[in-house]
Amino acid sequence: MTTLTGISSKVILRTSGVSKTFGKFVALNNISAEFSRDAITSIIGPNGAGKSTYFNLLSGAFPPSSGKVEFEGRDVTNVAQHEFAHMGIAKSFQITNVFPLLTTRENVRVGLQAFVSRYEIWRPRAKLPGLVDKADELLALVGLWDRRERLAKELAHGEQRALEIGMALAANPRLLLLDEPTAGMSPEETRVMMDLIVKLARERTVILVEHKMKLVMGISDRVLVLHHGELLAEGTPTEVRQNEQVKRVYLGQREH
Amino acid sequence: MNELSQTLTQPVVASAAWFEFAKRHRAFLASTVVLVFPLVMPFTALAVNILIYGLYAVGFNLLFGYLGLLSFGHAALFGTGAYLCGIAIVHFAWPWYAATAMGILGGAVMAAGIGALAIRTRGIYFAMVTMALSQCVFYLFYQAINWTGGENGLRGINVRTIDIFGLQFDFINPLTRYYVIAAFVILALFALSRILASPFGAVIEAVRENEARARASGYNVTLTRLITFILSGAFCGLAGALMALHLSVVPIEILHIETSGMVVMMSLLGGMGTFFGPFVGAAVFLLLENLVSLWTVHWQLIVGAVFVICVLFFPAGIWGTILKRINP
Amino acid sequence: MPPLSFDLIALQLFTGLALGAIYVLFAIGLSLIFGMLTVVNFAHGAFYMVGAYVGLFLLSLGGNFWLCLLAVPLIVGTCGLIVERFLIRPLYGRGIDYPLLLTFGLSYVMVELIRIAFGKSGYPFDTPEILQGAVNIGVGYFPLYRLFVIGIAAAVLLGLWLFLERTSFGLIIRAGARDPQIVRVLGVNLSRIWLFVFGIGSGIAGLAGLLAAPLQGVIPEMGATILAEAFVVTVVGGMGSIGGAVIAGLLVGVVVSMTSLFAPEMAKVSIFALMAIVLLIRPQGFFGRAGLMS
Amino acid sequence: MPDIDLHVVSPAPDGEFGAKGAGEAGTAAVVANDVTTLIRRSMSLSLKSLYRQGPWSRRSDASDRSFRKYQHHPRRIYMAKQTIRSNSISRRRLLTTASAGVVLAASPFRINLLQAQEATIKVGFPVPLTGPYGAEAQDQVRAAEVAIAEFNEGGGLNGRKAELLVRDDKLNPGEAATRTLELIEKDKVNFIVGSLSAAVQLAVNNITKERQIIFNSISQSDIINEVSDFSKYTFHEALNPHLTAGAVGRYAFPKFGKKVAFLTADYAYGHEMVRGFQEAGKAFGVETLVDIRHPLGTADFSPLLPRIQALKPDILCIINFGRDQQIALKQATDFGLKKSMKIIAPILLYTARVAAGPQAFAEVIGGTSYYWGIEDKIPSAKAFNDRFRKMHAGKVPSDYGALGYGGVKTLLMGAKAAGSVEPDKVIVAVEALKFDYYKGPEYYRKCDHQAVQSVFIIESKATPQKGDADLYDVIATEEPNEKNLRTCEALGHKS
Repeated sequence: MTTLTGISSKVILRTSGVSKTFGKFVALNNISAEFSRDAITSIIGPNGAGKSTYFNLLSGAFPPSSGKVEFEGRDVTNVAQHEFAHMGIAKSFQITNVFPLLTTRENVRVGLQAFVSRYEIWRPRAKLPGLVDKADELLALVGLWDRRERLAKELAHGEQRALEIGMALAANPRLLLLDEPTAGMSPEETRVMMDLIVKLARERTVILVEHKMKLVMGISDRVLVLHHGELLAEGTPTEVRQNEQVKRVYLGQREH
Repeated sequence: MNELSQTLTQPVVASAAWFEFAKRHRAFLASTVVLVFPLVMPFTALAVNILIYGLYAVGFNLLFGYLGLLSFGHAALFGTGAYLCGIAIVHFAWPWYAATAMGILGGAVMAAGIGALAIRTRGIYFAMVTMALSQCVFYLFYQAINWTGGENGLRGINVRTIDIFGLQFDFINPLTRYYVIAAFVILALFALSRILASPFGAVIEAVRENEARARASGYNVTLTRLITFILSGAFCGLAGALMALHLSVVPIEILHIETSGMVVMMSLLGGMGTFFGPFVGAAVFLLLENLVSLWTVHWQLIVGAVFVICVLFFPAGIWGTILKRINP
Repeated sequence: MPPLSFDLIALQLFTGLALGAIYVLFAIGLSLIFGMLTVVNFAHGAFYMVGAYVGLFLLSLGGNFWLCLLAVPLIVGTCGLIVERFLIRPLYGRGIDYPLLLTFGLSYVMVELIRIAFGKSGYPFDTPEILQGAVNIGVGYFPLYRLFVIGIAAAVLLGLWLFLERTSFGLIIRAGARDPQIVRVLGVNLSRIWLFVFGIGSGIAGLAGLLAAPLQGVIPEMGATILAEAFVVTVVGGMGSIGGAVIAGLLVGVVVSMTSLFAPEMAKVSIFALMAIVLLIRPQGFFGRAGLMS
Repeated sequence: MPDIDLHVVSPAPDGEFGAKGAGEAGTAAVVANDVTTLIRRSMSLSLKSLYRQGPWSRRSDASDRSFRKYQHHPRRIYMAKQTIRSNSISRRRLLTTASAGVVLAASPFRINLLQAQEATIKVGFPVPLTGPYGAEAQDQVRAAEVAIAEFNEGGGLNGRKAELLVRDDKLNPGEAATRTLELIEKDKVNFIVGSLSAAVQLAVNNITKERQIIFNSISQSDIINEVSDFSKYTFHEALNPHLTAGAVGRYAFPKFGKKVAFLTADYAYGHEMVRGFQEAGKAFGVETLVDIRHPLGTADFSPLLPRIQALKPDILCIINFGRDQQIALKQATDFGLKKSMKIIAPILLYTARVAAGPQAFAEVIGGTSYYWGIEDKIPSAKAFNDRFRKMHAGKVPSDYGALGYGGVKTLLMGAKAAGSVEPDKVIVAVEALKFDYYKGPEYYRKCDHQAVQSVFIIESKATPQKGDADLYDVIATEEPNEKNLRTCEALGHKS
């Protein structure tokens, strides 16, 4: 249960000593971190740093090998993935993940429906009140309203990423987890996406995994740097930028 | 230019409108087809078989076509429905309607059992596990000779007359038998139509389309699969019960692996994931088998070849291909 | 119950191994094809049956059994090549269900073609003269031919192992089974490898059919039973794992044999019960990779 | 349409439309049924013409003596056309019925009219043409054709000829049930003869007894005699397991020893056979060492054989059928079991022995209902064999084939004796028959309609001398005797 102290607490998400191993390979080693409410926190690091593994632990795709994940004071370490949406955590995937053969609107509508009706088999879904309107509202927010009748697979790449965020928003989440939301986007698309993320962060907490460091420095409140499965540095963008270790392993590498 | 494009699009629009109309009233159209169907079939018992196997394939299609899970053990659900209906009549002298309900329940419960064990596995493994479990079910019923008649099959499911709201129908009369069974099939189709249009129907689609996304959206994928499997079991159970009433016997072959394979063939032949595809598939399969077997004992060659051609060139199935033509 | 002596159980164990040897030969092709092509080959039983009939045909032409041991795998393997090239290849990339369904239909066609060519009822298949009779293996008398089957299976396995371990072609196959993408990235022409693997798999199935023929006679339906059982073997061993197929094949043989001793009427269901249990405890089988099918 | 009480209409065995119950109350219903039939006919004519008694329907007229011609393709098509033409009669009749439907339906004249047009006596013949017993089934068809031809040459039933409608039951009771429904509901057959498995015959029987059509089963089962499945419309021309196993046991136990091991297929047929052996064995003090039950369709018996070897029985009784039997005998031979014990089987099949070769079957003793070699001693068998050879290119009939002859022959002769195809009359006539058509004297016991007949004990030859068909030696004959059957009381009949 979410406790009152949990909700009012400044920390929305906390990992305590989480590790993840795949066979003999240690993907993440003993990471403890706290994420503040109503802020944008970015997790960065070079390829193979363990960003995606960490993201998957945060979003409940799989449990850690050891350690604990807490959301609003509640231990969510072993909570099933589908419960996350109902707790108020939504995510977008690194690789585009939509329902390809459904219309754009239906994609979002299905996302909304999860909080209204999941197992009713008799009532026509068209009679669920307000879902279509709400879906259109969200589509307008992410800039896809005029594409609402299209099949999701027909959308451009950037549009699909936007649709994914729209679907994540359908959960009306207090915490939004985004895994490389601008991967594969053109500079123009990237800019639009970044504006959207900033807009969304006004009303909720956003945790962002990003490969391109420059991109997030401007918008993030805090930055976590991972390297070889370890937490290398943590702090405000300025602090991180000045961190010697970060410069060496991350920025140095990028300048290759 | 404008005119040209208009004349070009006109028929498409028209057929699309017709298609929309047909889609909206598919339950009604289906009923009409079902009504005249026995009149164009070579013999009524075959028409009844097509209806029943069609319903069986519809149940299977709910899982395979709509949810995307390939089961090779659906005979267990079909057979359980048939046996429980038969046992209720033969050993407990239940009225036919109660026995039919028992068949539906039996199919659903068996699906819950098999599903609870198999649903954790995926893809090919799911096909294999369902096959293995249905083999276990086969031996279970095979060994329970006192209840099922074992190898000899269950006999004596003799329903002479059927009472519906005070009206008496002679169930021995082939046409009456057809229409009574058709009524059940139509009801089942209506129910399926409702399920597909329901919120849960949307969840089924979502899970088929993208499991990970559905999970992230807050849907319990495992539970969705299990419920769909149970619903599929209920449809197959009804089909089984109707088969028991129709033939008045339940042969052990109903639980055989071939009965599982047959429904896969029917669904694919007709078009998986389409509403009427399974019926088209069942009709084509059984008609082909019956027609060809009148002329040659090597009917399996023809049926197998048609199936191979279908897989190679018409993966959408007969009905699926027709739908694509009408509504590209 | 009969008196349970050590000898009886030992003999039973040996019988199980001989039974398992056929399973192993059959399942190894199935597993190879699945691991490499992700094709669940429902026509594998048909290739097995064709192997027996080709042997029968060659014998009727005046060939001898030893010649058949060489010729049958080659002929059946060639059939396999043709099937892969013209029927299965168009289906790659269409999802795992389609090759499965195609081979399912194909098995109908192959069985029926054999029925047309050779008739519906079966034929006897005599054990080669010098392999007839039984020998004392210390715990009792055991048919010589069954020992021979165990020997051939071991030889085939050894040959296959050497091929996979010691040749560059084998290396590619092993790598491909582990991760097709890497092999493709390395610029290897995978479609040729796939063709070849399918040929090898079907060839070994044909050999298994030939070896089974003197044990069981030859009928068109002979592939259907073993197919279902071999699926159990591959699933228990882990789809795509060759070592798994070997161990699971022998295990299934022994389980059937032992069930036959204590509760013969349960012999068939024991196979499927074994599979259900293994999968519930370890869904990927003994040596399967977890999440292979995800 | 109000007040159409459909349940009045039930297909009567005679004539196309329900003569039964077509009284005043049922008139409207009868008309409705006629009209529906008319619509059906006109709409499905093209499909039906394909179906209409395809090549499997073989009418055996005296004028059509060369039966082999039917197997040629052009001939088949010709046959189909011919039958369609004969159906145009019924189409014309339908038009008449439609135009004057009400008048006709209301008058008793209608029934007479229909009866006057009665065509042939139709015998439905569902047998498993496809599947593992296709060879036996085809032989059954050949033998049945002999019976039909003889009947037609003998003038039929007051000039009414018989015809055989063969259907493939695929050895599947469900398919058999469907085909039986087709034969009854569409083809309006008068009798049904057939089946080649216990399960199939029980399924067919369940349908025929509901619809009061006479069914003569030509494959083995004990259950069909029992009161639960039996009805007066049920006849059983084949032997039953109790009788067969008993006869073999009575021959073998005194000769080879009292310690018996059974290797049995685990289904009703197997269990019934074991029971038959054990009942017969009581008189000889036979001891059952073990009864090993193997699943049906076992491909490898080797796991079972060491155990049997260890028990050292005098007799190993292998009770299974078809391919199971072939493999079991083959593997028992390979394991050297024949050296230390005598192998017996309740039934040795002609076709199975042909398929398995002489080696596996060598010196095995078993029973049979018919073996062509009895023609040396039994004149009726000689006559039947000769006729069969003449019609089928010198082939000899197999055991199950001969049953096809017997099954059809008895019903047709019963109809002839009754002077009618009316089921109740035919039943009485067949019950009264004492006949010797092909294997010596026979009759049907009244209480369960089981054919009381002789059982031949045969031994498989290690090396055939007189050609391909020379498979067995007939070493004993158990004469027909009701005492060898289970009593009527034991079967649940009231005496």
